[in-house]
Amino acid sequence: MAKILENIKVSDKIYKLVIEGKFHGEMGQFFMIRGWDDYPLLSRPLSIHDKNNESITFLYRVEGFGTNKLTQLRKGDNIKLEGPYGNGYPTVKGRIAIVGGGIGIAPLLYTAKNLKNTVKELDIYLGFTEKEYLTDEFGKYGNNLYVSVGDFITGKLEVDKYDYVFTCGPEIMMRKIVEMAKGKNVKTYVSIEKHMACGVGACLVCSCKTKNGMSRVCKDGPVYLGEDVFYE
Amino acid sequence: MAKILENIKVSDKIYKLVIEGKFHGEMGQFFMIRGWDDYPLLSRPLSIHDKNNESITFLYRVEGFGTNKLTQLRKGDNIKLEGPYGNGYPTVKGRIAIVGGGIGIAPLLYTAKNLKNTVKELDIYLGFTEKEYLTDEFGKYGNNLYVSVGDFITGKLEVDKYDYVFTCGPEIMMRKIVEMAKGKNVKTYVSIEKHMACGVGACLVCSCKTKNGMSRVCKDGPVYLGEDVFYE
Amino acid sequence: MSNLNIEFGKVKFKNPVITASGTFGFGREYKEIYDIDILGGISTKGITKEKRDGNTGMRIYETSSGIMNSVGLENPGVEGFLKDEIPFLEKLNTNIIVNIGGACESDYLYAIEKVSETNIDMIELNISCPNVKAGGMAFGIKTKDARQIVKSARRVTNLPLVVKLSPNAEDIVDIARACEEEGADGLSLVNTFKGLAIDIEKRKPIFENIYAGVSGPSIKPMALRMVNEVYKNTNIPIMGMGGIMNATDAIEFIMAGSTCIQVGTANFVNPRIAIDIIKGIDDFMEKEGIKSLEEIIGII
Amino acid sequence: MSNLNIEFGKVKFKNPVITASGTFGFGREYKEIYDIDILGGISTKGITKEKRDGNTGMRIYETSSGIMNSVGLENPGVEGFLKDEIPFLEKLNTNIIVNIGGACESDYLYAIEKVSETNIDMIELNISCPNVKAGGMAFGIKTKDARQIVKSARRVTNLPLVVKLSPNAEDIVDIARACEEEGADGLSLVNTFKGLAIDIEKRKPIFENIYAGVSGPSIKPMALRMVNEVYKNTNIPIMGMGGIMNATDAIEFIMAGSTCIQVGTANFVNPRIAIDIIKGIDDFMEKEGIKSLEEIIGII
Ligand SMILES: Cc1cc2nc3c(=O)[nH]c(=O)nc-3n(C[C@H](O)[C@H](O)[C@H](O)COP(=O)(O)OP(=O)(O)OC[C@H]3O[C@@H](n4cnc5c(N)ncnc54)[C@H](O)[C@@H]3O)c2cc1C
Ligand SMILES: Cc1cc2nc3c(=O)[nH]c(=O)nc-3n(C[C@H](O)[C@H](O)[C@H](O)COP(=O)(O)OP(=O)(O)OC[C@H]3O[C@@H](n4cnc5c(N)ncnc54)[C@H](O)[C@@H]3O)c2cc1C
Ligand SMILES: Cc1cc2nc3c(=O)[nH]c(=O)nc-3n(C[C@H](O)[C@H](O)[C@H](O)COP(=O)(O)O)c2cc1C
Ligand SMILES: Cc1cc2nc3c(=O)[nH]c(=O)nc-3n(C[C@H](O)[C@H](O)[C@H](O)COP(=O)(O)O)c2cc1C
Ligand code: FES
Ligand code: FES
Repeated sequence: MAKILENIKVSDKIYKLVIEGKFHGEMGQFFMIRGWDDYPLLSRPLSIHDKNNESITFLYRVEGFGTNKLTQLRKGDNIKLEGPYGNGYPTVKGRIAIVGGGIGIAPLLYTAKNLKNTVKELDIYLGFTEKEYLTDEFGKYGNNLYVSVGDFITGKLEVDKYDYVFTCGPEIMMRKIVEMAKGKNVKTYVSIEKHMACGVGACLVCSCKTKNGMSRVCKDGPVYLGEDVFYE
Repeated sequence: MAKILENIKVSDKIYKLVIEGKFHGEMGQFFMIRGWDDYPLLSRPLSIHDKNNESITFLYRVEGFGTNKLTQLRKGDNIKLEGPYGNGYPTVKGRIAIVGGGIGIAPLLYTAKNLKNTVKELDIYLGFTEKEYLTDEFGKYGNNLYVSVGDFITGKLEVDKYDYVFTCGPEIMMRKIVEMAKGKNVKTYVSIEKHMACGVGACLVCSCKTKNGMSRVCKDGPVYLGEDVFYE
Repeated sequence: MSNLNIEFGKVKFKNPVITASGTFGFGREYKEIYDIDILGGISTKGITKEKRDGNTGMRIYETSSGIMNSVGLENPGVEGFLKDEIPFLEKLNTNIIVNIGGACESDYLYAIEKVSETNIDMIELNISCPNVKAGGMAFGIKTKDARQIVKSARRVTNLPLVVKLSPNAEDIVDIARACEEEGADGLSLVNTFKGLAIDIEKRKPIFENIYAGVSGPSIKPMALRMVNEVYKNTNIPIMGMGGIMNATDAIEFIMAGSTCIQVGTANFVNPRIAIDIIKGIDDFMEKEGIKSLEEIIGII
Repeated sequence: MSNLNIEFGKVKFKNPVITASGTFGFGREYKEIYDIDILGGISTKGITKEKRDGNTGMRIYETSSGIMNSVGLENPGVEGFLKDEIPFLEKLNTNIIVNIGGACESDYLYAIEKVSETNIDMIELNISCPNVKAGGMAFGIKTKDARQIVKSARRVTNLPLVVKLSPNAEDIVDIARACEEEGADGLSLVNTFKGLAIDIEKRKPIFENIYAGVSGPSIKPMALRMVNEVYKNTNIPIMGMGGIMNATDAIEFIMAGSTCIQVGTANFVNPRIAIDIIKGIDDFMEKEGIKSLEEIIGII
């Protein structure tokens, strides 16, 4: 049980939830969040958006029952969270592009913040369908920031300029990037979304077919080498 | 859907809930109250405690899941209520005693208020197990007010002094009064508590055996002639 | 306003929404709350040959997302029903379905014959009430028992005959087929699931009858599955029910194979729920360009 | 601290709380979260002869107060299990129950024989998985099929054998009796209920497999009833389950006739729920002056 410090709307249907406490967690990892007692039965996976010694921040988009319930929480309310779960993005060196689409930008802020000091070059690409948000925040960490609203952010991306592309967003966008990188000397890391129950790797409801067999997105992912998951 | 004007604690586990709006309803009738969306599935019956042109008031004791949920409601929150349901106490003349035990006093305030002007004499008896509450309110309407805390209020009651006794409270107390009145020229009216589902008389889960056959407490009651229900 | 008319066999319904037996009395009480003539139909409280007082002890209990009831067919008996309720029901402008229960075959037949002399639209043969030792569920468990009672019932009435199946049946598809073979005009499913609740302080069941009937949202996934299985294996129309709380649920039941749907427990949550459901189905048809419900019955 | 020890047939459990098959993997993941040696036992994910990838499409869906799953026995196969999981499991200080599924009798027997060479405490024969065409539920519907597989299984293992029953069985009491007659040492029930959910916009079932298994609070009243019916009609111990979310639920199952109880879906709601349930049972025994659980098993 933890206390909510802030739960504010940052754009249409997009909220920022700040929870008090010092939490562990690496870039790309997630927590199972529960802002209610009984129902919905299952907790909801949300990625670490930001984090410091006093608090952890999540960025969420209102989708259905659970995220709607989250919006009703106020400062001082209690919330349950379990984690951090999952593998997260690897710590790498070299030139790196971070590409986020829509709410897929959620895990990428903390990722950018972390990579900023270890990599040689860090470019950030953010794509939105209707309205941009939090681009200033991202601006702080990238050497270059590219934003597109309404058209494909992949249009701005030249994958060959990078050693790594870390991406999170709609599957169609991530697939495109993996395809663009095919045969080139670029490693892509994607974050896979699957409905989850346990979140810890025990129930197999989030299993995903990979080149190396079935894999539990919550435990062995959510971050995968692009070529391992989008190989068909 | 109506708005809550006030939801305050008046004693241990006892709350007063004031809802905005002009509602119909007679003394002893009740509403099916719903201060939540989905669960609990069933609404909860609460008697009219007081009422005027601007609002209606309920008095409730925290028992379980539903009444606990009610305590969480704040001024301005929405609440659903259906009613008034049930028959209520009859309008009578003559000398009358009103006898309430514990939360059974809830319907009796509005009852006293209504009878005050029609009856010749109105005495009020209130029994509490641990601590008295709202006795001042009742004081306004009775010729005499008797209160007991910890022992049986029926000890103070001389039924022969009255033409009618209206009572609501623990079954054991109501049975005692009906017994005391037996063979005397006193009519007792009791308010029966049964778990309810529809509240309107359609589902028969609240059926109660009476001298005249099965009776739906929500529709044909909750107020009965004492001798009709406690006859065995 | 889409066209919500639907034919259930030879019976025309102005819309597919029917209030379920035992949750709507004989309509009187809800008529005080809204204009119940807007309903597709009403299924009455189960009627038996003789007047019954129903079960003693607790009759209602709440579960996680459902209720358990142990009413046990309290009803005025068929004579009382004909005298006191039929005149009221015949004046309504909605289809009247009389639900009939019984302890033995002759009781059923007696009530069916009596009711067949009236102007009601349909009989719903309740072989699935779990709440009385001889309340009919006995007939709804094994195919041969169901077959027997349906065969006999078919002989004594010309009214459209719908058989109400129990989710506690050994093989609900098999029973459904037997009902079809014996001449049932339709099927309604499901009745309540047999359940148990315990008061751990008292170390006793909540209900005197020990087991009671579960209804409401918690039974929906199973009820929907049963409707779909029966739909795939029979050729007579189905009235689906079990936890329908809103238009989305109703449409799921239609897509699983129901021609009409029944709304039970939801009436307790909101007495005007049937209005919302009719409107919600209408809105969905409009939005999706569905001209007739027939387009989506059993479409999955 | 009350005495929570309990004997399930000849097998001693330090307490009656077991984590249910398919919801706890092989224990590894939860061991990272708490000391799982406090558990009475662990029932493993269902193991089949061959490695399986499980079902495609959506595998989880939420209902009113339950979940539906369509995992479909994804597992490493018995060889993989023996190699990769048994060494870990054998080091745990809690009872290990290996859950075994299969497509046909010979597959079952193969896996049972292999597993019988290890030091595990018990086999749970899963004849009730609704999620794979040949996942075993076929064996759990009709008594004669169940009888056959139990008879054969009994021949090939000396390990304590518990048969896991399906709530979708035609006659669960009859199947339970047959298992007893064929030498089962105990019964566990229930597995998930077969259910359906529909996406009305897509006009398609949510699950590729169409039907999926319902678990969680919504099945509790039915599961509890089945445990009680089986308890009254058999003489071998029962592991009860189905929607147990807290100690009160667990005690209800014990009072209905369970010697041990299993906790499934609740692990997803709170990964440390088993600790709370063990403690809650302990508190209840203390408060009520219960010296041994045997005093209240089946007491209602
Ligand atoms: C590892 C991981 C990290 C995530 N991080 C974020 C994040 O930082 N911010 C954010 O806004 N969203 C994130 N998501 C998606 C988020 O979990 C879903 O949007 C959310 O669960 C929807 O819940 P709901 O009750 O509002 O929607 P409903 O549609 O009512 O949910 C019904 C069920 O579907 C599941 N579900 C629905 N949509 C998704 C989805 N896209 N992914 C997974 N499960 C889903 C729910 O968990 C629930 O079990 C993440 C998902 C995963 C797997
Ligand atoms: C006609 C009538 C008028 C009432 N008026 C008042 C009132 O003015 N103030 C007040 O405090 N209480 C009143 N009650 C009792 C009140 O309805 C219950 O205390 C309340 O429903 C308990 O709900 P819960 O969810 O807190 O308790 P839980 O025990 O969690 O409820 C579980 C179920 O039991 C039912 N239930 C529990 N206790 C009772 C009870 N004593 N009577 C009827 N149903 C019960 C609930 O409605 C619910 O269905 C009245 C009851 C009736 C029948
Ligand atoms: C209080 C109550 C009484 C019922 N009485 C009857 C009855 O007399 N005859 C009958 O066929 N079904 C009866 N039912 C079953 C309902 O008609 C319906 O089949 C069941 O409740 C499932 O639908 P639901 O989940 O929408 O309530 C009753 C249900 C309830 C809750
Ligand atoms: C995701 C999931 C996977 C399951 N896998 C298995 C399995 O492999 N073998 C089995 O016998 N039961 C399996 N079950 C059924 C559970 O062990 C248990 O019988 C059922 O969920 C009811 O208990 P509950 O309501 O506490 O979850 C599974 C259940 C779930 C939710
Ligand atoms: S959510 Fe349970 S294994 Fe991933
Ligand atoms: S609560 Fe339905 S008849 Fe009284």
